[in-house]
Amino acid sequence: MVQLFLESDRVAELVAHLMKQKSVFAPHAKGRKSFAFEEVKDPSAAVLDYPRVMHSIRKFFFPPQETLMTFDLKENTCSVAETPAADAIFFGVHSYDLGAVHRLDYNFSEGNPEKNYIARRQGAVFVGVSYKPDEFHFSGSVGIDPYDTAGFDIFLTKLLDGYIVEALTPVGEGLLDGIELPAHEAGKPARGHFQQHIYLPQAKLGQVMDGSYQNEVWDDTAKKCVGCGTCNLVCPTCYCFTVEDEVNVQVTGGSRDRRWDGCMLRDFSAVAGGEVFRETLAERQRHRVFRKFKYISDETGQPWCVGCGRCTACCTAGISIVNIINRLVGDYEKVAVTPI
Amino acid sequence: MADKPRVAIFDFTGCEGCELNQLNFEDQLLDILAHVDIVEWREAMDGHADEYDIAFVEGSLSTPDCIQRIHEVRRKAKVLVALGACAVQGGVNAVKNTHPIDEVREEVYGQDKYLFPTLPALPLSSVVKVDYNVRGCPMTQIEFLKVFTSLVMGKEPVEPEHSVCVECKLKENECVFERGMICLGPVIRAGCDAQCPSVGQYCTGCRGLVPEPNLEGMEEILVSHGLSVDEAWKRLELYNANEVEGVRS
Amino acid sequence: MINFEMVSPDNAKDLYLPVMAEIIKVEQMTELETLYTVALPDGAELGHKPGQFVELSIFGVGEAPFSISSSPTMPGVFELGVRKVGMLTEVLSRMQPGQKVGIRGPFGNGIDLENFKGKDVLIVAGGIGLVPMRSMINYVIDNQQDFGKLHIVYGARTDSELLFEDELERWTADAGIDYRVTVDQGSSEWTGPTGVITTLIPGLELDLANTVCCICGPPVMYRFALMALKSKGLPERNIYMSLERRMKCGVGKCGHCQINSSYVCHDGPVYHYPEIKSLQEAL
Amino acid sequence: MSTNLDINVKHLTRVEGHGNIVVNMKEGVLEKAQLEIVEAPRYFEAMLKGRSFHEAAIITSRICGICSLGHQITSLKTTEQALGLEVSEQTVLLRKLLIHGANLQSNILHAYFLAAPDFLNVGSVFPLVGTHPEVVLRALRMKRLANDIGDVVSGRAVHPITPVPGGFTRIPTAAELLELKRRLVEDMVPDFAATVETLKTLAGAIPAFERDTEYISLRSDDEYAMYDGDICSTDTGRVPDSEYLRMSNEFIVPHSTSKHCKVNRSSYMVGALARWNNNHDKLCDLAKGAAEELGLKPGCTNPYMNTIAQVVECAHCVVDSLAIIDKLLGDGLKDEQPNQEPTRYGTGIGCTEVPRGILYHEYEYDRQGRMVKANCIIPTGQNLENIDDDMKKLVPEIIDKSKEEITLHLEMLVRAYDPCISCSVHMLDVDFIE
Ligand SMILES: Cc1cc2nc3c(=O)[nH]c(=O)nc-3n(C[C@H](O)[C@H](O)[C@H](O)COP(=O)(O)OP(=O)(O)OC[C@H]3O[C@@H](n4cnc5c(N)ncnc54)[C@H](O)[C@@H]3O)c2cc1C
Ligand code: SF4
Ligand code: SF4
Ligand code: SF4
Repeated sequence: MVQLFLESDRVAELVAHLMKQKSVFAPHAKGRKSFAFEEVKDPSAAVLDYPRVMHSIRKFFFPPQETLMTFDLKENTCSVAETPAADAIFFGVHSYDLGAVHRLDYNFSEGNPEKNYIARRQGAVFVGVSYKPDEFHFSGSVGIDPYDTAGFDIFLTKLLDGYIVEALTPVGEGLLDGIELPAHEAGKPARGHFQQHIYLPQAKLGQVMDGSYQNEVWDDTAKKCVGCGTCNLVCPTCYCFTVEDEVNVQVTGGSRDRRWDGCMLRDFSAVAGGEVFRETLAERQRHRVFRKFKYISDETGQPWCVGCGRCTACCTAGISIVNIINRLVGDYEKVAVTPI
Repeated sequence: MADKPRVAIFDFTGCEGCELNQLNFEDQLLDILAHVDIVEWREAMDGHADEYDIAFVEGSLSTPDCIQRIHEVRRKAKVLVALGACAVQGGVNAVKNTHPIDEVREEVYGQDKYLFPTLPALPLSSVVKVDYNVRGCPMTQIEFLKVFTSLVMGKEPVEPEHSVCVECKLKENECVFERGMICLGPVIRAGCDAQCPSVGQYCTGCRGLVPEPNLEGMEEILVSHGLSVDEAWKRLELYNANEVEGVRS
Repeated sequence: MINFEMVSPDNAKDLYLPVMAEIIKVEQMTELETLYTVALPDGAELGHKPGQFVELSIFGVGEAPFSISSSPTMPGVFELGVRKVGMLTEVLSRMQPGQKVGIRGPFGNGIDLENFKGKDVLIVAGGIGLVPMRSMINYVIDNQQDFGKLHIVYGARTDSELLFEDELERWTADAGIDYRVTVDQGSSEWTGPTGVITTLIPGLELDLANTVCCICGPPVMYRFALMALKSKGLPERNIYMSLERRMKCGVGKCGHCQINSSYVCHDGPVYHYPEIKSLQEAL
Repeated sequence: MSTNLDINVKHLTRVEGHGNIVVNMKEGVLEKAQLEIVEAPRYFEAMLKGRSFHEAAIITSRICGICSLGHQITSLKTTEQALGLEVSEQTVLLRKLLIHGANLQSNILHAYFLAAPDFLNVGSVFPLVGTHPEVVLRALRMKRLANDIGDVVSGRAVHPITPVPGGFTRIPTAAELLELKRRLVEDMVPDFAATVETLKTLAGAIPAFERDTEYISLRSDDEYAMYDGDICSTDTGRVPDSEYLRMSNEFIVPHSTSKHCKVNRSSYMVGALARWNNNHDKLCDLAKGAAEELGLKPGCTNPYMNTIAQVVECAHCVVDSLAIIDKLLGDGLKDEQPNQEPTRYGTGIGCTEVPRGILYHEYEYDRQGRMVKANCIIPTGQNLENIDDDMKKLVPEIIDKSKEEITLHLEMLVRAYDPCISCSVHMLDVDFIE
């Protein structure tokens, strides 16, 4: 693989070069200390050095709120809403977030392939960037390295004074046509260390989960958890949704919309008549963790958690998914580990 | 409701901000008027009506006169909608319920305190059957329109049961906890589109608690972000004194 | 990386767009339950199996899953039996013949008829659980040659809540059907047995090895019906059950209907008991 | 000529809050002419006790939905003074912009929705939708824009969100301010001119009634005082705001759940007319021109003209809003965090002109930043005694008219004050006999 070198102060130039070819989306500073993926208007506003974006790029393929169809109440007819292809460059994506996109690809493509997602997903080009793990990342424990280039068209590996640029696909190579970058001779530097780990190899997690259905950790967690649903909403591999009809004020028509939903919410499993099939926060917390580490994983052989650390970083109650898993690991291995 | 439903609007103890928010439907007012006949609304018009299909009622109940009037409204209305935090939960008015009532009266009237009768500030539902709620302080306009269109269509309006955090996350707001503030959003009912966190202010809880809230867990969160235990419960009480009182140990 | 190939957009489907079907007939069965006869446009057949369901939508109100109550042997139209419990069903209860509703489906696995063929069939239905089971019952009746004896055990809360009264009478009269009914609380006119549905099970005369059973009813019923059937000696592998969960899409995407790892809309709603025995959230 | 008169308007309509007009004349002797305030008392001072300074403005803004912004800004000023929190010039400018927005919206609401139906002889604004659609649409457009100032700058026009002690939780963007500016210039200015034209045709409907009284408002050397200034009386001139208690002098009357006020005479008036009488020299030319067209003169003693003074003031709000926006954009918007580190814990006084007149708050905080004591004096409360005095003078003057006409004159009089009754009953609960 040819390795090129991009000086730090030429990043905006590269972004501008890419913008000539397709629209570019990249992380931007948002709020006081957060980052969000947005369309680049000013190349110098794109940020490459960030811990994590609030929402992963899933929001472009599976938007937080989306119209499925519009309807006319007078005629009693409906028509399906447009779902345009993304057809854009996603610049500065971390490896775990692309890993999450692949998982969503699976969810929306297996079984009944869903047009909304698959149509939006077309034409997406991914430019990755390596990152320095912070106090929440643990993707190393689920098999995703910060330098993992799998699935990227171009990957940027951070050096002290710039980036190693690798074009990994013909599309990636094409995008770099016309920008002069010197070759990078030395190899890649060692990646930063993770501060968070699951204390067992990924391959063994299945066994741990098998014995974890009845475990005190669920009740312990439920004492702290307030059921706000944040962990679901920020998770890049969560794909559950709810659907609701909106009617205009004239009461002549409206739209059927879907929005992200989450299994931590009480009404997620409530049915008419008041029955709630996962009544307690303990049951809901278990379901969430099992969805990340067991149910789909049994089917695919991969954890459905990508180790981004969002659910932990965003949990106001300070509940850590790594600590939950490590409690389960500890009980499985019969050793004491950190409290949740 | 075959013809245009007749609508009446009433106010009890409150600031009338909810009613004002109805007058603030500049863009939709004409559409709203096309679907209903407003037959009584003291703040905006003269006249009284003996019967109406839908009564929107703002304010909490806090005097014997209020109790009498709300029974009358209920009798005349087919559907009764509580409008805003005061009517739904008691609202800010209910903060006075957390102090011994004698103390409240003394604070205001001094030695004349026994001259004046007063009741705790109560939600409408503690006295009459309330069919639907439009929550918020002031009532949330988007939710009002939802309830309104539902009633016009003859379908039951549904109340959201999830937390404000859900809407806050859908909008990709930076959580105000990240700014070193506190927030009640995790245990407060959604429906306002996370109005306050969306503009950098913490959610003060105006839409009421989610069903089955874990308030001990919420206390722990607030305390871990720097509030004293007492202050934590006080913040939770601001709009929800009537509900929180029972839980606070 | 996850090892699979994403479907091309040409092969992906508009999963959520309903077709507009006409309500042909509306029959009030009880105070809360109504039976709707529905026809797809241009005389199209729904093409369902007993145990499957459709998603019915009313624009501006929403969408909800309903089991198909008619047998596939009924041509041209299908029937839905709906209990008025909430927003959508309330609006539906006011609809008249000639009005149109959106239909998606049929969805779900339906009853695995191959495993029932040549066997005696036992249907245990509680309350509104008779609505989906009726599809199977009528299917068995219409294809008598393929099945053995038909046992129906039906329970309702009161006699005024009994559904499909005409048919109940026909089943009672039909010597080929072993039909038993009980109500939790009978009115003064009720002459049949009273008591919960499980009280009927011990008295059944079953060819245990050759009887396949399907259960459908309110959530509390399953555990007790199972216990009764097991103590009767019915092998677990002969038991099927139809389950119900909240659903928002019906096509295995929205996540609401999950029971542990299983999607009711996709892997169910009819489950082979040995397969869900280990799913703690199922029963 | 009738010598007996008995008027009892229960729950007066088209005002904010609950009040009754009671007039009683027996054999030519006026026994009673008063506005009875029957709004339920709310005990705000007691509610504030023990509350964090973060919550003071949130709670006080719920005294009244109509003047929520006024209460909020006054509360913030009071808290900031008590805790020694400095605010930036940008914060002050944004607050002034908000006050203009709130004043605009309140004055437009009053003139078009509450007062205009009287001039046009209808019971509410709703029939006007059919008869005067262009007027109603214009009113809605003006109100929308006024509210949008609140939405953009404070997150929400009713019970604003972003103004907090020490500043704002969110600063509007330049694009948002530019859009407001565009709409003010393109929509509001012509709509205002049309409003003046409409009002001119209705001027005949304004009753001719004069009663000289004391007028009290804020006054500042630098500008038409709204955000701050000295307390100024037409009788005795200017004093600093620390003398607010002497300049309001609350007292209790048995027919009102709200306290009444007086200073140098038996009563005084606050609000747009008082501001006009004290500060007309500080108004912009557009406002001065409107006043001339509408016949509003300095030293006006006709309380019915309060509505006209409100409309005239609207012009000033529009013009000054434009100047503030230009200044903010010229200086460049800064993403400031609110300054919430107290430098002292003590007492603070805040006074602001809100649509209905001068509003006073006074707080005392303990060392945890919790409220020890609070006092709020509300404009409508200050006007109540003046309304009663007006009625006492008015009734004998119009006693020849029919009872219906007298009642209408009295209702119009009370509405002219644009009373905000729920505000005024923050304190008292008095039993009264109807
Ligand atoms: C596979 C299946 C088959 C069903 N068959 C029938 C039937 O034949 N006859 C019948 O009367 N009912 C049936 N139901 C239940 C029926 O779907 C609910 O009664 C219906 O959704 C209630 O909708 P609502 O809007 O009136 O109630 P609301 O309480 O207003 O419901 C609000 C929302 O909750 C969801 N919801 C509520 N209850 C259920 C539920 N039990 N299952 C799934 N989603 C729910 C719906 O999405 C609905 O939009 C079936 C459910 C499932 C899952
Ligand atoms: S479960 Fe948590 S750590 Fe794992 S992918 Fe989801 S948000 Fe990230
Ligand atoms: S700001 Fe408040 S509502 Fe929003 S996510 Fe944070 S805690 Fe939840
Ligand atoms: S964010 Fe909280 S306080 Fe603000 S409007 Fe919503 S519920 Fe009310």
